[in-house]
Amino acid sequence: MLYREAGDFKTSYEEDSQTFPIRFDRLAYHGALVVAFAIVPFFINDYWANAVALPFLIYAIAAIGLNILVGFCGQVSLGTGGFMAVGAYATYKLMTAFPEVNIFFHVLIAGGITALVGMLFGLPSLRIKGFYLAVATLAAQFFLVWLFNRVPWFYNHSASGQISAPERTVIGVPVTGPHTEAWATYLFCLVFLAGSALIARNLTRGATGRKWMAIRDMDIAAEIIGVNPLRAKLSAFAVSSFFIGIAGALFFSVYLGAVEVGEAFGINKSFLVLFMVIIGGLGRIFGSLAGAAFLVLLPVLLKNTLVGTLGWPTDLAAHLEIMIVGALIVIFLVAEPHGLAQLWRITKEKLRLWPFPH
Amino acid sequence: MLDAGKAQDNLLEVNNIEVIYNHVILVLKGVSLSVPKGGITALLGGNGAGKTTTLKAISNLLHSERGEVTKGSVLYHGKTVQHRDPASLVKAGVIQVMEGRHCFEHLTVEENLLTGSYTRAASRAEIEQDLELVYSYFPRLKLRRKSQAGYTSGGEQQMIAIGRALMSRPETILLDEPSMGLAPQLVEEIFTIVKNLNEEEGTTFLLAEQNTNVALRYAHYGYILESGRIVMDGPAAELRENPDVKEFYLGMSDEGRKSFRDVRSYRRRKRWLS
Amino acid sequence: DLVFPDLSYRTGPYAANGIPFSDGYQDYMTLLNERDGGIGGEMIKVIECETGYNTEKGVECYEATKGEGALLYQPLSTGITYQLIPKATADGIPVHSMGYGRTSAKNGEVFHNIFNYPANYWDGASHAITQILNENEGDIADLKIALVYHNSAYGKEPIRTLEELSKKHGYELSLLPVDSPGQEQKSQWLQIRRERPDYVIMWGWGVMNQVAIQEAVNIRYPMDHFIGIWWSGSENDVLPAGEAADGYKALTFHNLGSDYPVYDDLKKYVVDAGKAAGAGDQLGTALYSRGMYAAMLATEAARTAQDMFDTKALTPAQMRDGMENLEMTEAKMAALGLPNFGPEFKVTCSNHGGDGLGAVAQWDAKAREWSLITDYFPADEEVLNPLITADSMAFAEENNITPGCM
Amino acid sequence: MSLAEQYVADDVAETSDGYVTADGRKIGGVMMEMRNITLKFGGVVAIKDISFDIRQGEIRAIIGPNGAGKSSMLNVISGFYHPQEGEVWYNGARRAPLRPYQVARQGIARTFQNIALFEGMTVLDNVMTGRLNFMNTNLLQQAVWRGKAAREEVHNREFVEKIIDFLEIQAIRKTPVSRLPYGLKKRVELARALAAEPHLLLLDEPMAGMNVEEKEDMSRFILNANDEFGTTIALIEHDMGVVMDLSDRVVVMDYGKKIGDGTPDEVRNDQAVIDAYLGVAHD
Amino acid sequence: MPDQLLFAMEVLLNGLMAGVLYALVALGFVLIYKASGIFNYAQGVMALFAAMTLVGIMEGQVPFAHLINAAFGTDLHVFGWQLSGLVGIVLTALIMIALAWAVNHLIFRHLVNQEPIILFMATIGLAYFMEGLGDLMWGADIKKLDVGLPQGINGWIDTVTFDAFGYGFFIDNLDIWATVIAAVLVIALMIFSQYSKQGRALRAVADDHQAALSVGISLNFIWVLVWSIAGFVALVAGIMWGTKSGVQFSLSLIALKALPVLMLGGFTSIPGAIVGGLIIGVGEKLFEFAIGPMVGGATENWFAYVLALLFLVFRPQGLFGERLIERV
Ligand SMILES: Nc1ncnc2c1ncn2[C@@H]1O[C@H](COP(=O)(O)OP(=O)(O)OP(=O)(O)O)[C@@H](O)[C@H]1O
Ligand SMILES: Nc1ncnc2c1ncn2[C@@H]1O[C@H](COP(=O)(O)OP(=O)(O)OP(=O)(O)O)[C@@H](O)[C@H]1O
Ligand SMILES: [Mg+2]
Ligand SMILES: [Mg+2]
Repeated sequence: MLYREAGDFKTSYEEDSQTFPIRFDRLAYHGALVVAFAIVPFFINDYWANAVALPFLIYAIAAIGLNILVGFCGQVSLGTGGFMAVGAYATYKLMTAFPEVNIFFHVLIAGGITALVGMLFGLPSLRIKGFYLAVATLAAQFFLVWLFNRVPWFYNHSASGQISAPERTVIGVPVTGPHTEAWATYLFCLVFLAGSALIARNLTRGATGRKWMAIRDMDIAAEIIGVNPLRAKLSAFAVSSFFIGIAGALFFSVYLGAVEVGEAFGINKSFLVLFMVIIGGLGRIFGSLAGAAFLVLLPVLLKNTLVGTLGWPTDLAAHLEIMIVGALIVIFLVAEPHGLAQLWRITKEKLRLWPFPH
Repeated sequence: MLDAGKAQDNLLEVNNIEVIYNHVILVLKGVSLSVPKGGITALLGGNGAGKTTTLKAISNLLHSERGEVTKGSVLYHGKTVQHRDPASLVKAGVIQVMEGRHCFEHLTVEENLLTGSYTRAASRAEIEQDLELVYSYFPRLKLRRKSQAGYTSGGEQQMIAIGRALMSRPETILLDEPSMGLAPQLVEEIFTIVKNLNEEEGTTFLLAEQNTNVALRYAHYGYILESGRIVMDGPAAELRENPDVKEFYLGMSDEGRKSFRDVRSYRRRKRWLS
Repeated sequence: DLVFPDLSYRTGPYAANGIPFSDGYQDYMTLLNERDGGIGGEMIKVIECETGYNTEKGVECYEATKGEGALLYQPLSTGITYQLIPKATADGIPVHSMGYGRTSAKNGEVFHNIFNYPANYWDGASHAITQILNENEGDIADLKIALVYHNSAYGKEPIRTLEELSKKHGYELSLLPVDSPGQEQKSQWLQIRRERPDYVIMWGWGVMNQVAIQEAVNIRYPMDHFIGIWWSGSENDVLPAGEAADGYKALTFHNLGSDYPVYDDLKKYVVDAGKAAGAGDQLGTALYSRGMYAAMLATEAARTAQDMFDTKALTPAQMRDGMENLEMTEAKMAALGLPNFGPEFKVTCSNHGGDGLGAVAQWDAKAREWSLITDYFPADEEVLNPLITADSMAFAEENNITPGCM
Repeated sequence: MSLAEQYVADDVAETSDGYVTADGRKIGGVMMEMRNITLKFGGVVAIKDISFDIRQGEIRAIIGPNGAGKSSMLNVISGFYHPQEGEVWYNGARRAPLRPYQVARQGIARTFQNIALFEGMTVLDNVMTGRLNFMNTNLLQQAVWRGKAAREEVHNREFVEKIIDFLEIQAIRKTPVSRLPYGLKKRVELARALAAEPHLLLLDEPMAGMNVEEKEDMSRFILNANDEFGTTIALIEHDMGVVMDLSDRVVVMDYGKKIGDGTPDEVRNDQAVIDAYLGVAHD
Repeated sequence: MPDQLLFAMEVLLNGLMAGVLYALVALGFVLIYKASGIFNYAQGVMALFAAMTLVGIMEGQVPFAHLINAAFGTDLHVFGWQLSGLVGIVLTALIMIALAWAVNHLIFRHLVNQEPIILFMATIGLAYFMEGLGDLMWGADIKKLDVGLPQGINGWIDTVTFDAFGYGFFIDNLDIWATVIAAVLVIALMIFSQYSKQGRALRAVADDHQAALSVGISLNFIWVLVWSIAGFVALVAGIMWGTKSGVQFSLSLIALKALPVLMLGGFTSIPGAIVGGLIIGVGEKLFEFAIGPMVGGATENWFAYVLALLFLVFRPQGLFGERLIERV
């Protein structure tokens, strides 16, 4: 028995509904937290921070957000890029308008603003369902991008329409702008990820989460047993957009430092985050992390192997890379349609039975 | 367990199969049964005993539920069928009526019935004729023939599912809970249809049924399944007389039928195996 | 080794443009290695990194290569350039955004590490107007000029300049944005057909160029009144329209064609030796030449730095100084096998953008080649300089930079 | 005051008239009354001018052949269908056309003919959804979790555990419902409905697909719910044994029309009912 | 102003033609959705792949030349033949059928009965794969596609309208051809899906994979069939768009143009694709013509979506789509 669950008995309901009911998991989780917060910052360098860690952390936040909408509430959205843009432009405006306020709050407020915009675009979800809704959210995507590109107020009338993040500090340490240290940006994003994951987990294990899931699984039945579909769907849009807005804010201010809306928050971003959510596992917070890790790490890994180790021409490698990513997506889905998180779960179930089959 | 003497005219044979869902959930733990040609065989058992799973294992619909037959074999006409896809099995004459209705929601009632004749190379007139036959069994369907199946009542959908299977003129029908949700007189009618088809056209039936009472009245032979194992089998008439069957499946005690109001005392049920 | 990363894109929507540029860039460096044994005896190492024109991959490439001792970045993408401006500045590595990127980076007092010589977008806009002025004996007050542009930061660059110039010269400017990628331009071209502007200027990239030229042909717009920026002036853009594209004009800041001694060497030492970066079929195309020119400027800057510091191996800081003190003369270029290839210019601390000289090339569809129809002429500095100062100072203020030479 | 308590208070006033059943239970006044309901779908008339009432504390059965309009009637009661004509009276007041979730908040819970469980959730979560109307911490409190939200969760969980014990589904608490066999799903659905502490419980063929023993279990649960929680129950069922044994009064529908209404004994001997539905007289 | 009116009419006509081109792409989506409930994200990439293959075959390019040369140090490029458009189209169609077969056997056969979003995801994986494959096979450069379709202003219409109104309308010959071809395709497909027994089977499969299997409909057969047809439709779309703008990566993005069309017409309706296409084409062109200048132009990308969105609010299943069945 590698993996023990037997012998873990709960004596209270509180204990029973905790996030990691199994002791082994709980230890692993705490271990991961310690490593992430207390060990990684000492070893992280620019390359790991900018090429891997930051994109992973930020995409994970966005994926958690989208997962709430798609995975928990069943409303497929392709407007993620647009909502991230809202977060980015909101922080930009806030950063330049209120330079004295701590960037931490700017990011949070940007999330709040995105939540409002998200709710607005969530209104049609009351009538429109399934893929129709997915395509309809593209309207948000294209419209928002167009808007930020078109209205000079959003980019403070700069000549090219790009926005770039000025330097801001948190307790004296710069987290945006050119003079940041890898560990500082990493920790800043990590805090947001940890917070997002915790909030998402809390929301989804309680009444709100059940409302969302009820709507997802069968919206009519949910309404008949007493779920107000309007409120449930809009709250999902709001919470989801809140996280996505935060991700957009960090993406712009901490990670890239300068963005052009069409390029950074285009439709590809919407798809990318959706892939993360599905590959990771719909309706699993852990899945969002796994999905983000998978889609951020895999290309880097492939590139480094194909070009760095095997010395292939970069274009061949790039073509192969995208083929391999595509093929892996398919292979994973065929192996386990419910994503990496489910794959992990089944592995655990098997481990639990090990060495006896069944 | 099996009556060896009958083995040669068995149309369908299930040998000691084991079924696992999702690679981890073991549901059937070695089920064997045989269905003689031209017979009506009943598969009985409580909720979750594995009746549906057994039928799906035979018709190869398990794949689409991420289930797998890991052991044993299923023979139809003496040939294994595990590697054939469900469609080719239908062509070979085995059709399953799925539990829980499964109509094509967006198709009209009539279109639903017509899909049943998909595999047949029959003429238009023949199909027309069969359609009329089904309508004569279920006049209710004729009334609703142009409405979308998704909007018909539960019982109507059940009729559609059965009618659809009849439209393919199969050699063997696997019926999963045909009586579910049907009005009492219709239940009798359905079983009468089963009996007629069996007697007049020689259609073979394997039916999973909760309504043990009716099932045992019409079936020739019965198997009782519990927790993924066959716990008892025998000619239907014998099963009907078995005291355990009587008590647990027919709801009869020595004093005759009990009232549902009288069973309120808590009582642990005896199981053959658990 | 002297390390020159090449952030190329051979995949994605702009691959067709990225491939020849990167080939030219790398082949020239290979040539120096093969023929001369590097620069001043120090071998060149090119690290190619695929960005797919994607900013995030650009960042990844930057981070992956900067540790290898990268001396200079040439990202060939305005988006990635914007990304790298603060990062590279902080890391002290120079960026050369040749004919693209942030125009006001010309002000080296604010953008210490960014160079955009020999010409920038605003120069280009001014060149186009000057060309039109020249074609109309200096009077364009009654003309209608339309700008068809890629609806992105890149495409919007010339607008302010063109507006300023319209105030000065009195022409009427109409703006026709085309959304990325630019496959559908019916509306824009129907409008052009209706309003018959006297000139159309184009600021496109990728598929947009081909479609625009095709649509111009379709509505029978006079091709010699259609002027593209240098990024809209490659063979890729005109070839699909065939014969009918004849007469299309594009700006350029270097000469075109393969009629230079250096091409013989490239053939001999690189392509025929099987050392070409690509398939070796791009020699002499406009973008290949531009890539090669970029490599030439980079290596000459490195040479300048070697001379300045009297060392063979260079640090990024030394490279930066080399860039800032680069002087291109005709003699130098002739010696490199590129006589008459580019304008003469000199970089200074306060001017990272060269002299902003440009020329106009015209497409000859029969001969399938570009040829310069003008000499190099300057941009309207009178109009541009205030704009550049304003934009760079705004940046300086936002980022707490005190302008000045290092 | 919880919703349930509120409604109990309202109801008490109504129990002026009523009757006493054969086994001595006291049935109260009219709780729900359908007056001249007509429901059409395009050309199909699913319900034609039907009136009947349901009294406080009784078990009221609705029977009829397939497609008679029984489920549609339940849908009208739970606000999912809105009849073209007729009125619904509840607790002595005429009910305006409400959205289904508003109806649910008035204390009406139900199960469905084609099981409508939330397949992606565990049994426990499914049953907990029944308690949603008792959980009213806001989003922020839930995001923080510690404190009010956690207390509320535990509090409701205790109630749900009682229901789980009551229906004997402890063993499958953490199983995703998609893995359950048909019969157990029906039981979970009942648990979900009971968790809402309804006043009026609507059951649409709760015993379809069960064998006799399971039907006995189910009967026991229904009777106990009626007894212990005082829940009024409207029940659709095709098993005449069950209907006759459990119900206090029976409405019979055929082709959308009401063809009979009365005690089980009256109904089973009614020739119209025998012709339309029962086929043969049931003992 | 009669001038404005004339312009508006010209814009309208061109909008109609553009709409037909969108509809061509949308048609491929509809077919696959109709037959399996799969929202095929790869449709755009399929068009690109088909067009690339067509050019490659016509010009006699060696597939995977770059890879082979890199691996073995060879210098292969072309076989040295030039094929006519027709032969090329036939060969490419065969390749698309092979692709359909592979897609079914390697992917969708294993995903029967899964939720739509998972199937959708699989098509995204497929899109990635094919994008890489196409580039690897034929190279990422821009290719000129010429199967002999005429292009450019239609002189006849120009003269006729000029004589009538004093203003010659611009109609592109290529668009006229596209319209004719699209009309033929749509009629053929409508007949196929409405009047053949396969048509009914398609819809059955989309409703319930398992039940379809249980009545003996072979999902393999149906899916290979529709993916083949969708592949062919993609080829047609690829030819049209490729002729217009050269065959290159951006061709795969035309899928985005088709989505609002799909929404408006309904995911399951073949005539819907055409009608939706026309409405979107006309709508976005007229909007750009009338309102665009006031808001700064480039509205086409979002306008189509917003139009479709507003429309859906009133009719959630699109114009001709199948109604969502809402029952308990
Ligand atoms: N798709 C599935 N995934 C996992 N487990 C399943 C799946 N389908 C069925 N099972 C399990 O298999 C067992 C047998 O189920 P099955 O549906 O065959 O029972 P049954 O005898 O038909 O019951 P019922 O009379 O309720 O229909 C059950 O315990 C069920 O939990
Ligand atoms: N939403 C709807 N649209 C169209 N017709 C409907 C709709 N709902 C129900 N019907 C029709 O109304 C009639 C009554 O349906 P209902 O579901 O109420 O029957 P039922 O009495 O519950 O039958 P069963 O015992 O078979 O479940 C049926 O003929 C059905 O087809
Ligand atoms: Mg079953
Ligand atoms: Mg019903």
